[in-house]
Amino acid sequence: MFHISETAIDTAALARELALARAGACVTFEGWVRDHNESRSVVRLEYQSYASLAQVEGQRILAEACSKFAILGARCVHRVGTLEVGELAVWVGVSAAHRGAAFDACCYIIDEVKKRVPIWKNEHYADGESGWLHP
Amino acid sequence: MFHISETAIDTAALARELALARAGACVTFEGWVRDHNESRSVVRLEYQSYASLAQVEGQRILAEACSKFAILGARCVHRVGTLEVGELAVWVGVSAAHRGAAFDACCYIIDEVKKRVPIWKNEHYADGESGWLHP
Amino acid sequence: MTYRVLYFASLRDRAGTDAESVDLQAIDARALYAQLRARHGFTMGDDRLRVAINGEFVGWEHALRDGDEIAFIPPVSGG
Amino acid sequence: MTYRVLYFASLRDRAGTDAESVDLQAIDARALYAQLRARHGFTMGDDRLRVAINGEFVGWEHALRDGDEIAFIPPVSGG
Repeated sequence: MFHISETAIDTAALARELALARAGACVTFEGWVRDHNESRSVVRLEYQSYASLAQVEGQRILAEACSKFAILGARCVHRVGTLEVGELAVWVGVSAAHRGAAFDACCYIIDEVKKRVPIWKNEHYADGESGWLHP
Repeated sequence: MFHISETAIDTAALARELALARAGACVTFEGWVRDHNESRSVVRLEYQSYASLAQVEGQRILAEACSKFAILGARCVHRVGTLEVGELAVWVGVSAAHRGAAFDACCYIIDEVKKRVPIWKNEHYADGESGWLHP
Repeated sequence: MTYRVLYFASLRDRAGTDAESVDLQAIDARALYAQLRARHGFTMGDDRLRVAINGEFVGWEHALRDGDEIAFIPPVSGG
Repeated sequence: MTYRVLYFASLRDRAGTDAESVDLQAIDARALYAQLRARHGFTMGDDRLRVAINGEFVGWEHALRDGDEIAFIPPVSGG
């Protein structure tokens, strides 16, 4: 299940959804708002999304991960709106019988989300400037 | 910081220790007690450790991870005693500016802990048998 | 033909709106973007964008129909 | 010489104790293990074990001193 969230991500609830008796491994990735980017001081971020398409594309990535790797469950939630330094921007969690598949799938999901899902980051810098990132 | 714990692992407290303003990524690994191993049905586990040496070797692995990868923090806690299916046996958490190093270090730590740290698992099976694993 | 066009991120800032209805003739998404680029002064070429029609990614040569909702997707930066 | 020997996992089960003090002559850890293996009937060869003396991993040829605490470490299975 992929979700776009306008409020703080409840990671404990997500982790509980992944807990299955068959699962021996759970790997999570958390993306936090960093206080810098390429040596510029960042004070906050604003994430914008094309929510309906992001939902479809995010769900597609999770389905790909489930078919490529021997995993039991996968979840991803991405925040939108204004986030302060230290806040959780994106959470990925994967459970599996064995850890190798869980690491590979978690890595795959965050890589693909960053490449493909229509979400954009506006960085607000300490000097008052800001800019949308279009890498 | 590496620790052997005789009580449930407080993952939220550990994650808070990794939260730094410079950190943009946090990867965690959780090892859960699985209900099976190589097709045998497992009802519970018992972990035994050589606690003083496990502490030294676990700490050494974390130090290695810090020198090999561009990470900001690393923690690992391993349970000992009797654990039921679904319980958390080991937790690894790594924070870094960028996610690649966090994934690599987290993977390195759990691989090395499983190879080197003097902790042993006694599996109790549904048929009443049990056995120490010495892979 | 009337199209609904959605703008995001730097395109939204440049257009000054998150969406607009436009009354134009364009055989495909590429032609539509060319006209809107001229109108709003977008600096980004279509080689840097993807296009979605009615909520699905499509190719630039996708034919447009009256009432289509079109989004030009700049390089994303989530995560 | 008196040594303190620690046992873990299947060695502990076989020895029937987690630790014992032994009064033996052994020039190194390898010789000590051979004697204790005979005494307790351990099935595991020293090629499958590591050895730690006074809380640090050492080689099998490490010389023993009176009062040393020696642990034979079977293959580990944490995680």
